[in-house]
Amino acid sequence: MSSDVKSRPATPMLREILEQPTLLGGIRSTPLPVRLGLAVFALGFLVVNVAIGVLVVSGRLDGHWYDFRDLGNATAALRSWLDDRDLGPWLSYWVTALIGGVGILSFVGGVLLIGTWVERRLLAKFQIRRGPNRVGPFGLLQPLADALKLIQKEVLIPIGADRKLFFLPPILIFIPAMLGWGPVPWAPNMAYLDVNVGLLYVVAISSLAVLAIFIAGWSSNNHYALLGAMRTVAMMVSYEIPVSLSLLSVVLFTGSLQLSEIVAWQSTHNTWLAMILPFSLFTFFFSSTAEINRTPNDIAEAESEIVAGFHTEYSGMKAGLFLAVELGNALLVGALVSTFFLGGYSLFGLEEWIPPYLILFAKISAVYFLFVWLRGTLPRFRLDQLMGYAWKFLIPLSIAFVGISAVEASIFARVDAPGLIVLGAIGIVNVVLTFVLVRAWARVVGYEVPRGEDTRPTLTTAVGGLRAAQRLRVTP
Amino acid sequence: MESTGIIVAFWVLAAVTVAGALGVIVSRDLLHAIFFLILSFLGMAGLFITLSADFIAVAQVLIYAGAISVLLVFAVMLTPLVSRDNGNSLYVAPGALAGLGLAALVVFVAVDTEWAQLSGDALAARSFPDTVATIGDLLLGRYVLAFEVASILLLFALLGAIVLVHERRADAAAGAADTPANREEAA
Amino acid sequence: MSVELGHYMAVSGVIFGIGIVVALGKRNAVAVLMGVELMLNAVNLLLLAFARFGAAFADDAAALSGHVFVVFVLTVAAAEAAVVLAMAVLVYRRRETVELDRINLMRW
Amino acid sequence: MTAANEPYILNIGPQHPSTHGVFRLRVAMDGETIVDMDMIVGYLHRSMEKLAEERTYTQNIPFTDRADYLAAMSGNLGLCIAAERLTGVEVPERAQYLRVIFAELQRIASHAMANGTLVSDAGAWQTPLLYMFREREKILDLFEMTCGARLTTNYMRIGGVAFEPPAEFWPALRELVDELPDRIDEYSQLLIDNEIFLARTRGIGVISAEDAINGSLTGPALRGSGVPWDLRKAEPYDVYDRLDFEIPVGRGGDVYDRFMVRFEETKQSTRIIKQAIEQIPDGPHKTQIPLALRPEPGEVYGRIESPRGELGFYLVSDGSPAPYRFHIRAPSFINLSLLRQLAVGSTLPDAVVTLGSIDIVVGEIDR
Amino acid sequence: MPPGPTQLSGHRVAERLNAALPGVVVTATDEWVEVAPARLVDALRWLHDSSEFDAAQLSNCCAVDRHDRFEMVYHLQSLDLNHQIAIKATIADHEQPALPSAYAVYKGALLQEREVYDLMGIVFDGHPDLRRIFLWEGFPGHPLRKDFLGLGNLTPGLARFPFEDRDRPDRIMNPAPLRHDASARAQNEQDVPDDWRGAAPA
Repeated sequence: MSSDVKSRPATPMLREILEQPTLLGGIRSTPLPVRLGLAVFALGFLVVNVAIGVLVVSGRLDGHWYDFRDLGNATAALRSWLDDRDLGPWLSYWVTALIGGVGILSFVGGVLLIGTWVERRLLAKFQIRRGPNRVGPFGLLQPLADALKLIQKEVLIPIGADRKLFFLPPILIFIPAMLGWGPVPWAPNMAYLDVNVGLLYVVAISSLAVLAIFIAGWSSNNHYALLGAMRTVAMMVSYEIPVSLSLLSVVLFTGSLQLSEIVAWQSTHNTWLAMILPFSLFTFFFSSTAEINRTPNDIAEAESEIVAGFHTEYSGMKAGLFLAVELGNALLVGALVSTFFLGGYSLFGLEEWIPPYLILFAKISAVYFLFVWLRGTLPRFRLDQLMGYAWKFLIPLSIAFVGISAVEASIFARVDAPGLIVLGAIGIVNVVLTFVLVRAWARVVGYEVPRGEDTRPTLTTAVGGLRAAQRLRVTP
Repeated sequence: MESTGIIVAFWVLAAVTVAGALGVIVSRDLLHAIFFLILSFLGMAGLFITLSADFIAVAQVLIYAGAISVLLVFAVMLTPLVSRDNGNSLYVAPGALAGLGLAALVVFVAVDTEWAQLSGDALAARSFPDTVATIGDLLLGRYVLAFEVASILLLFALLGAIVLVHERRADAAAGAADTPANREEAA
Repeated sequence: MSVELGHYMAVSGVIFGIGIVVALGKRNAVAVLMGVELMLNAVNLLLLAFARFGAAFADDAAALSGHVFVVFVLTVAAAEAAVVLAMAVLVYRRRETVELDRINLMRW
Repeated sequence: MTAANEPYILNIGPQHPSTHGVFRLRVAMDGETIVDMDMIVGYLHRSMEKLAEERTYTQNIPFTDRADYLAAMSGNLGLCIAAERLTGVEVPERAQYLRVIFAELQRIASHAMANGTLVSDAGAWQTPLLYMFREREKILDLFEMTCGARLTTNYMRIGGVAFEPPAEFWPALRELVDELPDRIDEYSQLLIDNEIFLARTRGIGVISAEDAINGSLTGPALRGSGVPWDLRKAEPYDVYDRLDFEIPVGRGGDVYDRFMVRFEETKQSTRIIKQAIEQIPDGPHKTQIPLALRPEPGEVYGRIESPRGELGFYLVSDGSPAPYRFHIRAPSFINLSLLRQLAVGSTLPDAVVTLGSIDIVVGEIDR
Repeated sequence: MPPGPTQLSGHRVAERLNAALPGVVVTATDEWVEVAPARLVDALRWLHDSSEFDAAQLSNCCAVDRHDRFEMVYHLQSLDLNHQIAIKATIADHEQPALPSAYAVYKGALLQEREVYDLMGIVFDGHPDLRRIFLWEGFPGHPLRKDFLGLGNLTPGLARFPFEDRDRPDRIMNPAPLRHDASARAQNEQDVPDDWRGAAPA
């Protein structure tokens, strides 16, 4: 309170950031024994990692079942071992299917728990609050406590609800959210469901969530829920088109619908499709926020308008499942954005050294952070604005970019120059084209960016009524 | 098609498909009927997968379960509550007769005929390498004319749907049908 | 025991029959459309089954022609659904009903 | 989404995130469009005007805290101004400055709350609201320092204020006033030029100047429509005539203009507080008045510019220690006069934002 | 009693009003003008339209129960000219009070008149939506009336502040006798239950 105002940084936010406790300050304030213990731990951590690094560099791991960089190897080894035992082909199928399924479920479940905590903590940081910090260390057990509370709650069924259908949606909505993880490749051999129509599969699976949402809204016998459901259905149906169109450009370049192929293409060409197809990335990301009800497109559960949208009437663990799926979908979109546009598990050769699934996880986390950031910052669109944006803006431009990338892909396939140069040129052209086309189309549609000066209020010292108002309007 | 897995899968999926289709007949509420129909579609997609038609199966899910069912739901929601029953018309008896007769006929013929078909190891060996690429080649090669006609058909369907439900501003008193819904129709 | 072409044909036939019952026996225009969709699905199943089990096909292109047909059927089904549902909405708006028994505009 | 002949009734409230209290809107909808609207209030009705008839003028001051519970200081001030006019009690100069300081602090706090909730209604997930809460929190700390209460302050008295602020109040106030303009600029970066926010608020809920005047709108709702009307200038009470400040006036009368008027007013309030800190003289903070005020029989209509508009107190005295008639002209109640006209024909999200921009406080509506 | 700083003298308003609409003014004091209730809307419309008074806004309107009659008080204000006018209308019928609605001139009367109807029971003819607003339909009586709850002679009001001491004039602001029924009041002064009795009808 008594500190000197003049000597501090200009904006209050900067001031607050600078006044945060730093790591160095934290170390200084810890007692010496603890500090020594931490140092020993850090040293040990370093030594172990160097040892692992040496192991990896020497190539002793390559291809063995204990190659921790690709858990797919281990499963393959298990399968061949089972096949050798001649127990019938179905056994190895079932065992690997179970391993994969359990792996995905446990991963998603664990990440959901952590993700809730991360989202709440991050939002709290954005909002100068503390966030959950009571249950467990740093409040880490808060999601578990929440889940326990939700499970204990009474099962409420609203009067007049369609009882048979009312129980279905929380389960139905969970299925696509889990199935969507199937084709995501975590490492070269580590994809549970590496079908050759993976991209189409993802789009198809995500379109199934509409029905669960609609059933939820319709069976609740609640007007808010029905309104939310209709909003969701309208949005999802319109935003599926830009999603498909933006992914079409990806397919045109990579020449495959298989997700592992798409990642492999990016890896072999040492590029990210995000650099080549910036508009497709934006379209996919934005449309995905609309499809999974994240800010700024969370109109389906706009709490200030329709309370909680389609899951207004759900309570207890059923509501918990809806919330979990909402979060899980954000993570899934993160995985898909990383796979399609950010090079998936590859990171310019680094995936040889670091386990690729960690790279993918880092990318998912980055996209997820972006989601949380948006949620902490932006207001919400209106339904008609969003629909108009999809139909008047995203779809025509996406079609234009599909054409553009078709031309570019065929040029890329025919030109006999180093791939990186051609792709770089294409990337530059596309960035420029994105800017130009977006501007031009905005002008065609008739959208003008509001200028700040027109929006400021006039300042006056004279009071008056209607006549003064007219005077002010004439000479602002 | 002799492994246990595929046999189980076939019978389960066939049961789901037929049960869904029967549900369409018996359910009282039109929306329940639509949900049964979706179940049937999904079972059908599963049957497609057992036939190694991965692309078609995914397209089935995308188009039928994802798009057409949503259209149906929209159409039902745009009409009022009173017309949401799934009642039978006068033609139900002749319809049932014709349907059952045809089904019985087809089942009888299908089971009783000796088809010139692959089976056993020959069938297992005869797998499609890359359905997507081949279908793409065929669509833009051998069947390009049909492809173009289909796209024109889609375009006209789009335009037709828009023209049909388009309201002139004067008619649209108090926004009798709001624009997003109309757009859905067009989609 | 194995699954053969006949099994798929039988399923297809049953679904087709149910589709006929729905299409003929339902009052609501939307329900009738659902019956038609069921019949189209049955046909798709048949086409794919023949594509899979057909012994006479020499090459992939010939075998996958069945798949291409299904693609066309899907296209037509989608177009049909869009137009028919638009018509249903329009008819409702004009005549306050979607029950086909009561829509007798073209009786004679 | 249903047919036009089927009314789709939506009950917004009494418990709803965007009604800011127990306030209920019964809305008939067609798809997303509102075709009819009915406002149902009274869940918080405590019949203050009746209760006040059995209490002395000073005893009635706590009621004004509980009427507009987001601007308790302004409520206190309004009643004191009216009662002083009725009884002819003089207010010491220092007390007048203190009143101005506290009323303006309350204005900042109230506007911060109003704008924060408005942006929340527009869909920002509470971030702006919590940022605004930070400023409000500091102001409430100042209140607590001075009178021990944060929300229902009961601070002003007929003939002055209840307590002299403590010594640590002044440096804290100075720091707050120094920092506030910076903070307001920072929020403006986040909100004012945010394209989504502009798209959600520009051209929405437009009130023309004619309608605003005829519909008895006052405060930011009136000024947002372009009418430069502020009782602090028009009918200066306390020491407002000695302070230099400006009235922000909106351009189009839409939600955004009301939002911006409030934003600008917080800046002007810091200006006023700065001047008041400079000018405040020493002296008593209160005139000693007897326990029982027996005003001459008569009536008075005293009014001030509260954060929500013209807060008037119509007092009728029959010579007894209690008012014969005690009427509160509640601005947020009367500002709702045009709500139906604004909401019908707009979409649900627009109506929610419009309601938020009118800035209701249910305690004041229901009294 | 000093009128508000910007309040116009009632006499001046009454003079002009009477010149334009003869017979509309009943009485006028320095503070207010009382108009004939039947012609209230005419008077308000004239004030609203006249360029001299330009009463563009209905700032406040409320009713006062005077035991045997109701007084309706309208505070009009001109924003351009920055002045205030107080208009009153007396409703003689205490059982079935009715008054023409000001909504035709001022839209701002919509909710205020509903409030008066709810709490005072005055029916406004021509009001578009006259329903109770704070209390539910069917609530017995109108609580702001002085005879609400029907306690006979007992009416609300605070005749004497409990700590008030007649012997110590410094604790009383204004020891002057009350306007209403001073003799009756003086008798009851020391009687504790009657402390809470309000003013009797004049």
